[in-house]
Amino acid sequence: MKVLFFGSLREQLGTGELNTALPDGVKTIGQLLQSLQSQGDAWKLALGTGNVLFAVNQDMVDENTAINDSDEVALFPPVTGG
Amino acid sequence: MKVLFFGSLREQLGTGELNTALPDGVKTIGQLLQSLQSQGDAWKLALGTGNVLFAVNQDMVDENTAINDSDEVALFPPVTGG
Amino acid sequence: MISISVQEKDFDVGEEYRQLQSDDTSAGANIGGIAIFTGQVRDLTENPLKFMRLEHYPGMTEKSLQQTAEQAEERWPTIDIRIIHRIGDLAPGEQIVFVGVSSAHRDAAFSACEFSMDILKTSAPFWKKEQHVDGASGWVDAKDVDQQRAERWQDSE
Amino acid sequence: MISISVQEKDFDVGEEYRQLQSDDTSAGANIGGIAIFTGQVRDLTENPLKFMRLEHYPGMTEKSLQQTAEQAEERWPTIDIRIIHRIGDLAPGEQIVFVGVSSAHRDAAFSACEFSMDILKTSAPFWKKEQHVDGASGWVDAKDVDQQRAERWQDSE
Repeated sequence: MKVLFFGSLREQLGTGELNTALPDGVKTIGQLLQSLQSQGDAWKLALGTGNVLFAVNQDMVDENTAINDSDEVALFPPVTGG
Repeated sequence: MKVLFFGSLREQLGTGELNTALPDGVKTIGQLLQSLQSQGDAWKLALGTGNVLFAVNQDMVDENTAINDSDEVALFPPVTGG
Repeated sequence: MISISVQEKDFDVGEEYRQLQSDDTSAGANIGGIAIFTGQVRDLTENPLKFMRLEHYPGMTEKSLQQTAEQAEERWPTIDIRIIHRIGDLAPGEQIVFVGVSSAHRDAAFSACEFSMDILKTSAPFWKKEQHVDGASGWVDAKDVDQQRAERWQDSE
Repeated sequence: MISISVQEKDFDVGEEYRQLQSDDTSAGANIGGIAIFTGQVRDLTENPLKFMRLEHYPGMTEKSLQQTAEQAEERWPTIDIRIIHRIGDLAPGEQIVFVGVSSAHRDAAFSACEFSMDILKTSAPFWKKEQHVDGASGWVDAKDVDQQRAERWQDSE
């Protein structure tokens, strides 16, 4: 699946896009956020703030939203447009 | 004193401006409104609607506002600008 | 800065907007938002409208609009407030009124703009008379809803 | 009619206003009011700002703005809603965002315009990064007050 990162998250992680298989046992986007944090300290630091927003297929969703391998998933900090 | 009329009042009365001495016993603009109604049926009809606004020296005021001979006084219907 | 104009001639929203933007001597790049409202002559009557005649009380009109803008300036941190109100005969679709507010803050710009329009509608001495194509004419009645909209600013910020 | 644009290039408020005014094929002289808001880059930091970098999530941005305009259209009787949001590097004083709404009614124009701005601020995927003259830079934090302003539309019309 494709996981996109934006804003400060993109910068902290040093990447705007991750192509990965949906990890075993991960059924929701909140679980994906947890799983990604095990990839290393930088990931834990960037994603463990409790201040990450989720989008699935370009709609903002909450952490309990189910995801599957064909979804476009994005993680980003609170938005600051306008 | 100068009494100005605007909008439908001006049209109903057939005049936009009345130059008159302040009638005896008239101390407030509400009393002036009453007094003017005694000038004839057209005046009673136009001014007796209970729907007349008051301005003294170009400020909107209530009926209890005191007036004197040197004031610029205006009577008009509710405004409809904008 | 407050700018008030009561005029027969039309106004150009693009130009008025540039004026609001360009008050840089005092505001520099401190303008965060600009809110604008314009009102137009509608033709909603069954009897087609030829034009709307706007009558006013010269002198008091400018004074009233100035006071409204000053009240807005006291309540919200605005930079510039510009109010233009036209008088005379205005055809359907023509612009009647412009209110523009610049501020460091979006909420102040919106509130001061909407407040100015609501207060203007119930306190500035203008009167509209509809002139129809068939020759009929009639004064426009004040609306209760305008009075209610003006009054809601009395008890809330 | 809804028009959404996410673009690097600047916009002309006068031209956008004309577009709102000229949707006469459907609206005729039914437009009673037009409300417009624009946002600009402010330079309020002690450390002078060189420019603001606007990053976004292509695709989702347009979808989000479209949904916001559709929500406004459902809640208020609007005629046209136009939203423009710029991306890229914007210097202090430059325009960032335009929201314009035409309606038969002044309250609908104001509310739909302010609603669209408030919802956009908390749901459209844009992120601002300040780039200072001295080379320093930093992401702009989201503001609680923006969240509160968006939430107030949930329980009131």
